[in-house]
Amino acid sequence: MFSRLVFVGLVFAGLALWPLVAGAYGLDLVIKIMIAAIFALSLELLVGATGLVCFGQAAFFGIGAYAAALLMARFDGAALWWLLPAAVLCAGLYALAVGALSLRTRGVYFIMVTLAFAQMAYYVVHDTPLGGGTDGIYLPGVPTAPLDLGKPLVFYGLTLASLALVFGVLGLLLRSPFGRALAGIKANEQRMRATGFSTYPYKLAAFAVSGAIAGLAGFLFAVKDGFVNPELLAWHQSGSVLIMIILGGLGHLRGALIGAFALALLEEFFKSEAVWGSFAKHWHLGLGLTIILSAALLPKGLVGIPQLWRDRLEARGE
Amino acid sequence: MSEVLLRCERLTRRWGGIVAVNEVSLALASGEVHAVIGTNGAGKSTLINLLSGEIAPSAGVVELLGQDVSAWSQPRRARAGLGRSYQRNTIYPGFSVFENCRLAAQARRPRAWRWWQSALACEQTNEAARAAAQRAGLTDLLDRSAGLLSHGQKRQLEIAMCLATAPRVLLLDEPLAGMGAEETERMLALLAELRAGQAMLLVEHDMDAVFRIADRITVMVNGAVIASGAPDAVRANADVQAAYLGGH
Amino acid sequence: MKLATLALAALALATGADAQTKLKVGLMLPATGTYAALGTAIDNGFKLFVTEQGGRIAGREIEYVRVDDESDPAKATDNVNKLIKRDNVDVIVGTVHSGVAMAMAKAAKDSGTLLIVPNAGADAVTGPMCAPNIFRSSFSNWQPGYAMGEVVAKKGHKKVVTITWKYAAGDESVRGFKEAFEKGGGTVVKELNLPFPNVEFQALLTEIAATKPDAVYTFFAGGGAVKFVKDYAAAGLKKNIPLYGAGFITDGTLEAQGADAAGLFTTLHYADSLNTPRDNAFRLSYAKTYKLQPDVYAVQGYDAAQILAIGLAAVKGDVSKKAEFAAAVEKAKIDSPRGPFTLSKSHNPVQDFYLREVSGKENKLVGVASKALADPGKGCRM
Amino acid sequence: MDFASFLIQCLNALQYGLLLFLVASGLTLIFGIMGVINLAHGSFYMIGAYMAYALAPIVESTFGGGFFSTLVVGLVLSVLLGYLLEWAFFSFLYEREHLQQVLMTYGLILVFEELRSILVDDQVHGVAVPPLLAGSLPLGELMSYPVYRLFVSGVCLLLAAGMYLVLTRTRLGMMIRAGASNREMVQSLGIDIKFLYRLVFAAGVAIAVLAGMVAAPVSSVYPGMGNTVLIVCFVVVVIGGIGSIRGALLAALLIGIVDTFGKVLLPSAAGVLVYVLMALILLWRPDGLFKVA
Repeated sequence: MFSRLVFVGLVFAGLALWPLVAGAYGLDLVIKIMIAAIFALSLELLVGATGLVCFGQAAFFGIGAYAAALLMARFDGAALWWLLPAAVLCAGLYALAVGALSLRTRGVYFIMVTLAFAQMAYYVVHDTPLGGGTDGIYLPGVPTAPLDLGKPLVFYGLTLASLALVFGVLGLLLRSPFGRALAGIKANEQRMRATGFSTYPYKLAAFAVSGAIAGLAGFLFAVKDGFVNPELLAWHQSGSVLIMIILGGLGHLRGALIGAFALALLEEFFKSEAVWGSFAKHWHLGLGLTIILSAALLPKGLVGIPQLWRDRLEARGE
Repeated sequence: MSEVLLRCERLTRRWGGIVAVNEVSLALASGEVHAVIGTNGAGKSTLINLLSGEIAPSAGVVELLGQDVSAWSQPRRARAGLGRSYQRNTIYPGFSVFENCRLAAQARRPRAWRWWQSALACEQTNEAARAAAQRAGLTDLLDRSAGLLSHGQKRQLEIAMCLATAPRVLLLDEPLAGMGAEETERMLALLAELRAGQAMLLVEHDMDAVFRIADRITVMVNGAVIASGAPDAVRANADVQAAYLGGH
Repeated sequence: MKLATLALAALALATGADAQTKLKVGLMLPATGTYAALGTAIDNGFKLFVTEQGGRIAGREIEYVRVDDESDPAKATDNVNKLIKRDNVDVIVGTVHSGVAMAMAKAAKDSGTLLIVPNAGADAVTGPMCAPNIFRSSFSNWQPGYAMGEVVAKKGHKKVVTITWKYAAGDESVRGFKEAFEKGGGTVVKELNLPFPNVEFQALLTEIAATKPDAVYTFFAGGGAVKFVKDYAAAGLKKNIPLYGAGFITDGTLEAQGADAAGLFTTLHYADSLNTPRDNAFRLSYAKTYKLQPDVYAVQGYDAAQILAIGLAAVKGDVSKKAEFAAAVEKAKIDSPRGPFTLSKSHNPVQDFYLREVSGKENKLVGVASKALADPGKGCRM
Repeated sequence: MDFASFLIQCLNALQYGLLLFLVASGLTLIFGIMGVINLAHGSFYMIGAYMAYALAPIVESTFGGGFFSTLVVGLVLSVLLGYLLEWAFFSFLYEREHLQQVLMTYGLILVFEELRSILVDDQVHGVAVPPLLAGSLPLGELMSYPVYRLFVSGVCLLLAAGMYLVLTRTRLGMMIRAGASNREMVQSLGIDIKFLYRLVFAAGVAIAVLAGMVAAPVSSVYPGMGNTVLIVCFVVVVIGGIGSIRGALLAALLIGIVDTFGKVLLPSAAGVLVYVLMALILLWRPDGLFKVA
């Protein structure tokens, strides 16, 4: 428990100090990873904590992003203090509607129904003029009041604060009676119902909160890029965030954090021409093999590595 | 006659053309252990599922504490005082014994909106959990991971989790299944202790145990009740001997 | 431990800066995925021109930095920022996918980095998003469509059905076609769409047969183009209803289409048998260097390098003089293998569009479909 | 729409549906029986298509016999591939959480796609229709219908019938179905469940590869072709009910109809219709059309 707190503390301290050493790109890279981490945390609440495998998380992310773009286009010079909550609310409401329907199904069927609803959202922005069609649309600017998000350091701060807030809130949430109930649902929903928990509202609430957090990540992403595109809602985005949390290790908030960092850094590593020369264009190969190896060797994801070492040491000791 | 806590009237469940439970009527009184016996496939587990609300009946009425609960969902019935255990272990193996009980106790005081507060902050819930574990004889094992318990202890934990919800009626689905002689004795002692103030429905295959502990026995064959009454009367019943005990 | 090593590697990448003597060219092209082959051709074309100049442009040695854009708009801003902020490139060349190019255009506009687009045809890049530091060496989606509209109208067809994927490139191409064709007196009687990248055309082919138009105009590319041409022929429509298309339907796909493409008319700013001294020299040089025949994408990459060379020569290798760079390029006549072209005010090529007919494995030149066709550059304020 | 074109569209829908079934049936086998969520299924389809393209000249020069001997060689190779993959990557994942398998198959997609790029290339290629099936039949006034498409439909129907018979009528099929519902029981009966699973996985891969090879002359081969079929395969399997061959066939035909008529009658919503259909069906029947016990 203590070592985990130290780990998380070190990560956030490192993130807070990063701008002191990083260049403009280093800042960008970590902002990107932090947004991915928020996105991954949103899914961790469903998959890792509640046992609901959602394969349509990109829709909530994309809706947060599109809400930012469309609201800013509609209301010139919109202020951050209502723009951000509005985007989060849009994503949360869509998640509430999707959850209300899809929670009627279970297991793989649930996976596919969430995919179906995400694809519906995807085709709405892809095929209708609402969101600018397939090429996407630009944000008219950057929110400047009350924080000037055009300044990289300010935006870095906002992203870090959002990540810390999401991490903290989820940490509390999972220890609370609500979070414990989610854990019970993951372990054995039938038993929970027999005990007297109406599980549906719990799952629905988790779903909506998760969607809202994904919307937050989407909002930050849209402001960072200044551009949104239907591909933000595509199924492979839902897939890649799922890969992130599995790689990091399910059932731990740290796992989502680690997974987001690991996937991004692995990509950077295998793409690096400095390391691989002209073979860098086949970077998918290295990434794919690494993923396969980690699935084979790390049953609990990257989070499980210390435990594996400990087990090995103990085995040697005996 | 003491107060009737759970009653069902002509309870029926059909699966397609098969009648799994056929017009079963029962009444469970406070302080009474009521055993339901019957061969495999007689509809005993389905009966428990109907009573607890896990599946909906095709026809019939269920009354809990004098209230018609036929249309209530399972969680609602559970909160109203109907506890049940399962034939297969349904504990949460990853949690500690205490957390298993605490989570069960939490069902009575959900307080789900207090998301910022630790689940351990509710002293009443913790107390209820500890009390339930104590009654089931698990006080020494509170911090043990439930998955590491012996089979008998797991069955005890099942009972403890039921108790933690402070039920008035207990529906126990084969609590003795797979137990050794010593574990059986301990469980029977536990059940005997629990009977005061509660009604207990017991589905069980261990005939010796049933006849030792039950106040009343109902025999089911092919979904229907063929006999019901005091153990001695049931033992003497010709139909029962023909249909069920005859095999022994 | 592994994580720490990686973090260090990233740190090194993130903070590393380099000497300014070499001219850094950032090639942001697809190296993986559906468009990987196009990325390679553009890359080859660009390097060919630089090699022909002895590896130097305006006296500066060229250093390449490559980023695989994966044709994924969701990663586009990060990828282009890698070039701008991490590698501090002097000029960016890319890319194929329109959505990615849109994100690149924004990043380039914001940072002022030179951007030369060697393929992506999104009208907006030289429309509302136009900027003094953004150039295109290829085309706008509108252009080949417009050229074909003129051709089909001249051929005397009155009723035409269009068919394309429901996405921006397809819509823009059809819009260009419709504009010219209806100006020429024809009518587009039906606009058929199917979701991108669905390739099950049978239902729509049946629709075409039921509508019985005089001709069909189409915009597809890559695997979809191959399948469409084959299905069109297999459904028996090819012998009854002539098919016209924007050139991409038969570019880089003829080997796969085989006989089913024979005789198709398409419009594009390049053809296989221009037989001009400039083009012959280019083709020979390309074939020698890469043991491959060049295609339109290679030409676009080659011309991207030419545009860079012209601008750099005018500012003597100093990329910070953006206005002078732009002025020089705007004035210049670019001596492209496709034939000389100039850039419009919005920095899109003003070029001849050729009518080509498929013969064997080649897009044979038939004639000029539209002379010095300029994109209207709608929405460009510069 | 007049009646003649309505009939032709019905034929189109049927044919597309059968093609979908061909691609999806291998998935429902692996998915339903082994419980493996195999994201790499599209890659196996892609491998099949590239085999039809790249293997043909090699087979032609060694064995002769053209398309059909390529088909046979490809099938043999794919069974080997499936068998090896199961042995090397999947056999020790069954006891783990399902999502670890997802991670594994995702890694495989990346690897296969990149190996394709290295071993073949990134270009689009056509595969010739075998001369024996190159003709076409007249259909309506202007249209004709290629014989090869009829051949593809025939292969689909044969495959559907074959899978159904093997699973319901043979001892092997019974063992497989028993293994799907209860691993321990089958094991306790002395049947080598490991071998059984390896067989099922190999068969699933072989069917996907076969689908790719048979579809190649119609669809041509191009980078990324596997990913585009992956999602629609999952849709078919899930609508039909996981593991149900009948269900997959029905679902594929249903999607064929919705897609075909959607494109014609509701072009602006054609992309989304399939997903609306899936959502509606699953909300109506949360376990798909045919639930497999």
